[in-house]
Amino acid sequence: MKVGRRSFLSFLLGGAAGTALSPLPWKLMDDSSIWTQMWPWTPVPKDGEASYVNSSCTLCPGGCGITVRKIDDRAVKIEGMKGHPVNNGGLCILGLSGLQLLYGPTRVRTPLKRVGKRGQGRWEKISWKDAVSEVAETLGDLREKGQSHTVGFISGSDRGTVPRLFERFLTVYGSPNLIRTPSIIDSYELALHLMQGAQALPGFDFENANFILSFGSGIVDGWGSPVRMFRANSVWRDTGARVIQIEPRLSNTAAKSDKWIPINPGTEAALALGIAHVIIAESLYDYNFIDNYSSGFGDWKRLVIDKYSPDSVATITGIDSTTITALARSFARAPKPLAICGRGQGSTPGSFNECTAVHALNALVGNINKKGGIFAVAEPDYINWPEVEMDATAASGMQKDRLDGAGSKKYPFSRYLLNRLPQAINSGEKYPLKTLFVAGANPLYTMSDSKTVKKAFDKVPFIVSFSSYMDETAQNADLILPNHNYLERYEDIPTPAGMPKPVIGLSRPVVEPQFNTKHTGDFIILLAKALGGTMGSAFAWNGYNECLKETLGYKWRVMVEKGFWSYPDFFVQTHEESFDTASGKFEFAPEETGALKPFKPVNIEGDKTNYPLLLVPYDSIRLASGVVGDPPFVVKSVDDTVLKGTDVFIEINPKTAGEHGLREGQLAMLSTPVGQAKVKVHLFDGIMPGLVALPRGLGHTAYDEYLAGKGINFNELIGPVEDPVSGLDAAWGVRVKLAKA
Amino acid sequence: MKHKKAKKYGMVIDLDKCTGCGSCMVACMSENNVPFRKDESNKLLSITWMRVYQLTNGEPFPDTDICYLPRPCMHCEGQHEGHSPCVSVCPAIATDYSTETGVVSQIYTRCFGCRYCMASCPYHARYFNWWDPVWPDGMEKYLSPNVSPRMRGVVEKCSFCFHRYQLAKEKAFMEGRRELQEDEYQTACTQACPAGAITFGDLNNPNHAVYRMVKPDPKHHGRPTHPNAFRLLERLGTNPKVYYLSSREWVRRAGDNYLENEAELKKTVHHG
Amino acid sequence: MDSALIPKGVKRCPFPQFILFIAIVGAVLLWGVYAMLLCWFKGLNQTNMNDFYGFALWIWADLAVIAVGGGAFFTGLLRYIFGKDELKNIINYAVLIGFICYSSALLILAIDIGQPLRGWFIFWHANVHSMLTEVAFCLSCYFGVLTIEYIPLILENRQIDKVPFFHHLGHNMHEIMAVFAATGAFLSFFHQGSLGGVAGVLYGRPFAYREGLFIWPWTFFLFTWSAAACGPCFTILVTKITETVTRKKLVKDSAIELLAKISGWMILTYSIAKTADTWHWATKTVPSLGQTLLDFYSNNPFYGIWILILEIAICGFIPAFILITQKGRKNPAALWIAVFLAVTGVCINRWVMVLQIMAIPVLTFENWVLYLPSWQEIATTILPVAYGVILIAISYRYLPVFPNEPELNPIEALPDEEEEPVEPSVELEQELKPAEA
Amino acid sequence: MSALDDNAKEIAEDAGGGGGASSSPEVNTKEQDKGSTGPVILFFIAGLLASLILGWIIFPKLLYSKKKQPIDFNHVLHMAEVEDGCESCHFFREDGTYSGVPKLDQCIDCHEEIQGDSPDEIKFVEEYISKGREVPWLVYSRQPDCVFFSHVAHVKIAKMDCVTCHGHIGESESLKIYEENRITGYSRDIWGKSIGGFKKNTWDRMKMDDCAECHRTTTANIERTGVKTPTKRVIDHLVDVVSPGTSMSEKGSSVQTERGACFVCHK
Repeated sequence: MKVGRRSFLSFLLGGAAGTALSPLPWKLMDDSSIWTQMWPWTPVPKDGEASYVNSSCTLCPGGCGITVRKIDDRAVKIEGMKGHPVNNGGLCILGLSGLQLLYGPTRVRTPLKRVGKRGQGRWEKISWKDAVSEVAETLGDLREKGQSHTVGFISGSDRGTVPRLFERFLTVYGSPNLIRTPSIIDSYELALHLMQGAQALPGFDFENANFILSFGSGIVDGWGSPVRMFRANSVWRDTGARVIQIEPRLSNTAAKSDKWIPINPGTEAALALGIAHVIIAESLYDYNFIDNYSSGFGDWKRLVIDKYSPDSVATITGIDSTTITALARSFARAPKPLAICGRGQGSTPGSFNECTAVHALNALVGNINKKGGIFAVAEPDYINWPEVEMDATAASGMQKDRLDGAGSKKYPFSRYLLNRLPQAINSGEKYPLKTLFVAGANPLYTMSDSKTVKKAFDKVPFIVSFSSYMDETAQNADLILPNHNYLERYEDIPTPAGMPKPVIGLSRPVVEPQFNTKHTGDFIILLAKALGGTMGSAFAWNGYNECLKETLGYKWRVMVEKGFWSYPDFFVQTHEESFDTASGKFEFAPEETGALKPFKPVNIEGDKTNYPLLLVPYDSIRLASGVVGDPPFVVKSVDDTVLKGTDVFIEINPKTAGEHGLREGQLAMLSTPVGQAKVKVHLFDGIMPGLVALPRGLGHTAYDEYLAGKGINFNELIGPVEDPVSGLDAAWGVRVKLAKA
Repeated sequence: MKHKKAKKYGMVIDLDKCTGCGSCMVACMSENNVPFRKDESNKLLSITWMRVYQLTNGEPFPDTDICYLPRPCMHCEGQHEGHSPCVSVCPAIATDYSTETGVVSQIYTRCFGCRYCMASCPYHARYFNWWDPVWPDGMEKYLSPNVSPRMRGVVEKCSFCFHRYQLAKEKAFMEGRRELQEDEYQTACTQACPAGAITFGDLNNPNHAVYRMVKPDPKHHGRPTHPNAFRLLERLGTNPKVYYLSSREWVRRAGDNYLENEAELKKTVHHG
Repeated sequence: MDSALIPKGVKRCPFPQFILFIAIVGAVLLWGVYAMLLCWFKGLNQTNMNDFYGFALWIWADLAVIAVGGGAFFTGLLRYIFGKDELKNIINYAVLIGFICYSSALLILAIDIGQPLRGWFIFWHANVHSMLTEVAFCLSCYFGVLTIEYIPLILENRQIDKVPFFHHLGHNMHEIMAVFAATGAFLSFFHQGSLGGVAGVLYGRPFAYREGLFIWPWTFFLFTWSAAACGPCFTILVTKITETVTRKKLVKDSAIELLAKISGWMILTYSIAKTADTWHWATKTVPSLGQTLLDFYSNNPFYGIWILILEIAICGFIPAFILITQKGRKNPAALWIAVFLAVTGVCINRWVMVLQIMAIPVLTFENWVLYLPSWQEIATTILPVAYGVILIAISYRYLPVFPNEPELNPIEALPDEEEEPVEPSVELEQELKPAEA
Repeated sequence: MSALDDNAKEIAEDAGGGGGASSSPEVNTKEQDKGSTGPVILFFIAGLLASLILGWIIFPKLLYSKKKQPIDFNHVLHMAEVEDGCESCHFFREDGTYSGVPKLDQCIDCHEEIQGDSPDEIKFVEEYISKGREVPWLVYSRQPDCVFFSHVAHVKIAKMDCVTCHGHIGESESLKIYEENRITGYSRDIWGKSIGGFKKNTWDRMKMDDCAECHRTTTANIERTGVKTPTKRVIDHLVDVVSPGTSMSEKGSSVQTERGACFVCHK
């Protein structure tokens, strides 16, 4: 039978009818939509049992307590630990995104040995066994050659068991060159040492102070222990405490303060002395303290009265004298005034007499070691290891001068001068650095004048990095021995920066090590054992955890339970016993500090004619500028007036921009005596005319695609300026030329 | 009987305490499996349920002032209960208003991506998944099972961490309780804020902090009566459940549109 | 070769020329299809839309084609309900254009949504409160109606019509066309309106928000009205273009003029209503929200106040006055200008009611955001145009779209296809296919 | 209209050629048409049947792939061993979350050594217990990621029994074949055994509509009968506690649906 058109059509018709009456089309429609709700390439988080682990955050010196939420063996959320003395539940943006570091692509997953040229990024995986023997061999050779002192160690900290293991190792090995990365703490330590004879850290009783005079300290921009500072700031809102912020730029701190006083950058010391002048002139100071517990006041008073009248200070600082006078009065009359210094996050030590001048203000109003004031907090000595026995090599090695010149005749009081290391290596006048260990630090990014630093590092034949992440320094190392991530390891966290009471936090494994990493403490112990002799015997522990447990003793159990150890019995010293100076009193002008020489502003690099503008850095809590870089979430939170694509914005006053014919969003070329950079222009009324501000924390060349290659590293544009007294880096900015690009 | 028990969860953000640190943004992202991309600097394409805006008073140096303003979803109640700008427009009931909690929900698997709700929201609190969410290899390990990751082509927004409410309820049920204590259900941003600037709780409960802080006026759809309190775009009549506190006049004024030399806020417009 | 399919008594260009034309337009169509597939498989990141511009070019295109497609329902209404018989000469074409517009609208919507495979949720999980739901339902229903209205025309193809079944089907459908016209008019009133409502109900967006009547915002009525007013103008415009391209007179002036006159009055009344609405909005609504008219038209030249003047004065009142005066209607040039302006006007209105709403910041601390469509968006928007041109070309070639054509363009020599034997046999089917497809 | 008709007639006539001239080929055509009416209907039926068979019988076979569980499990055997029924193994955690399918450490106490000599038992101990590998069970009731289902609300508060949703799996001596939907990747039990979606028992389907149905009908019954059976009472209870107003007896908490708000069961 011939299949006609109609037959065919009716077959189709029937088919259509039947299909409509069958589940096929409807089920397919439903399933296809369910498929779109469950696309195979969209991850489905596995459910399981929820649990919480208490630990401590070590991403910055803040020492916050954290509570990590886990589902089975996955860490899914980091939260602030409730009831922790530092942060009590709150947590900063970096701490909150810690899991992106733990599980992130920047982790170094196994020990790596460089193949090909440095920084080329070509590595071969090696076993931990080989890693240990490789390092042991190199160190062994140097030792035999009697060059043990040519081994250097850059550490992010010198407190707590792990840094103390480094120190112990260098001692028995025979090198004086343990160098701590610098910060405002260095200046404060020195000030406390010279003015109060204390070996201690500064502790600030912010919560009880009610008038805070901040010389550019980024109270809510990451200064000190960030979360604690945020909380303090909120306490002040409730108690009605007043905050005065003195800096040339309207930072978040300035915006939060009760009064923002713009000042010519770098003249803070003069202002401090000007305030002192008024206080003394109007005798608003604390007679009891000055008369009974201070020495050298007379000389200092004379200097202040002669040289720092409000009018003369006004010309230096650009703040009119009435403001200065008013400021001095309200400071002195406040029940619990407190003056602090350390620009931004306090990542550079700054000028030493600035620090002493500010500290002297606290002394004037007598709030040293008392409620609402500043304390000298001695590190709790819970680390009592048997004395090391040093063999001849070690002894002679330790006799050598430090490469960075700390403790030398020129800078007898400074302990570490990392800023002087590159110059020392490059000039090679002392002795070469043959091997360099880097732990908890990223000097190739954080040290100023990156080019020179790089040059110095290239001179060092053997560089070992203990970094958990592929940071700039690791990238340029010869050997990377990845430490466990901070959520995978035990470690004691010594008293957080600026805490008025000692607290020891415990960082502990939240998850199993994700990769083939090793605790740096364990590595040092293995290394020492491999080298044998006095070194082996100095490290008798079977591993770091045993060492830590043994060291903490009875504290261990409590810390495992609570996550921290606080010293309830910590008592405030009375003024009689506070001061361990020659005079047994507070020294206003110890002659070492040069405090009696009239104020000389730090002369920063560049000349007015070629570099008409001033470039200053600014810190933001959303831009980690320290040892770790921003994880993706934090980069995401950065405003589009700071970073757009890969371009960073400079902040500049519309007036100044106008003079240079620059518009919002325009590309500009920034050149300093140290370097050049292409930037975008952001007009900001909150910055003093004549200034240009650039954020710290960008311009990484390492880490992942979410951070690398975005913006400019401020340190490429500025070089260190040696402080005449401390030898620390006193640079607060650099002269700069700005031109259309 | 449930209407007596009905909660109205809301938020009060103290702008005097807010430091713009961004903890709330990241706490939210990590709590709610929010994805991220290589370049997030184009904020028109960047998913931030909680976004911190920077406001300036526009004065020249040195009288310049800035203020930070965190903006979650306002969970608008509208002029009559649940008539929020977005809920009524969704053609597929992918977003909904619950009279039980006052939360505006978003059901990602129901949404088919017409983006009408985004057009309707004056706060730009709604975000579209223009891309497939992708996590670098291994990072998907930190994803929370309590919030379902979104797929490309749907709208998402702040949920007041509703999964936390669900979990709190389960715990209460396990203990044989029906009601939650105030602190049992807190959003991730509230919990994380280092400055303690965010307070979250039941606006129907006169004893709770959020109520006492702003004193909502029932006669005017919960308009705050506290002199320092304000809501964003009050006079649109969206009736948001997020309140702000600021001691600075210019900040309060930045919360809404005002005619030149217009003194204080007039009555909000009413409409059908 | 396809002469057997060409309606009796009309002359058509040679087949190769026709194919060439289709090929060229087809290329453009394929370009659009490629862009469409990109959007479907890679997602809407292919567009330049963003979280401010959730609605953009596509939604505008949707609103615009539906507005200009309004000619179909309104002409139908006049023809079948108000018995304006004169319009029978243009009704076919109006229906065809409407069909094209509405099918395009549905296609664009299918591209615009982020989850096309879930598109059916709008029907299955419909939210009756949403204007968009109303749009979706009425749109689909009216598209069905248009299809039914279009079918008889297809059936009139010489060869199809030879099949008695189809012949009678077509005949009977004509009988009841009035019913569909009525339904169409009813549905159109609602979806044109609810399209207006889409913007009008956005009380969070002061620019869109127009206080309303009963449950509906003003835009509801304004949209219906403007569609009814400007739709016919589009029909006329396309007719005129077709006549120019084919170098033939296809529709009696009487029909055109009648339609022109009616839309003239419609446009006039609409423009008055629109002015009133704008006035009320600018003087009552906006100030009550703490803003002034100029807040919505300042900051950037792109959305300057000129756009308002252009829309209402130049593209509203001017065409209205041309079309209501006999001299205007009768003058070809003036008519051209008038219909063109009218169509432009309604398109601008839709543009403003979609994109300007998105551009304007409501929060005081946000800024205006402008947007440029990506090539994918443009291609997918041109796609329907190409498709429309092709469908018109095919329909014009094989279907008696213009009843007047034979008498207006008498052919001297009888078409040669008389000779060839015509039999509804197998090989004829093959030839049928292109016409059906 | 008339014009069009004339047009049509004219064309029709033209088609009919010389009217009824029987000799012309067109007539044959007409006859052919008549002749083919029979086949036409047959073809229609053929198409109808073919597509019905395809849709109802072949399609499900293609849609689902059959999978065997990694090892078999005997519920009856275990039920005999434990005190408080299902919850002995499928227990609630302290935070009210539901543990679901047991993990190895729950089995390990008894299954440290091989119990009996069933091959599955041997496999279980050797492959999983001793190697510490969790058993990759295929979960019949696995729901999409967007679903939030609170077991505690249903079991502890509303005192519902497991059977209502999970059927009599607790009385099974071995595990049935797992049929996986090739498109969605879910078990067939979600949509239900019947491809047409028909259900006899409450546990035959586990789609959203089935939740809604239960949440609705239970109270609907009460309105009809006026009496509250214990089950109805507890389910009402559930309805009020979990999502007030989900019962139709009262306006629900959802502004849109007037039932339970969406977030009650979604995440």
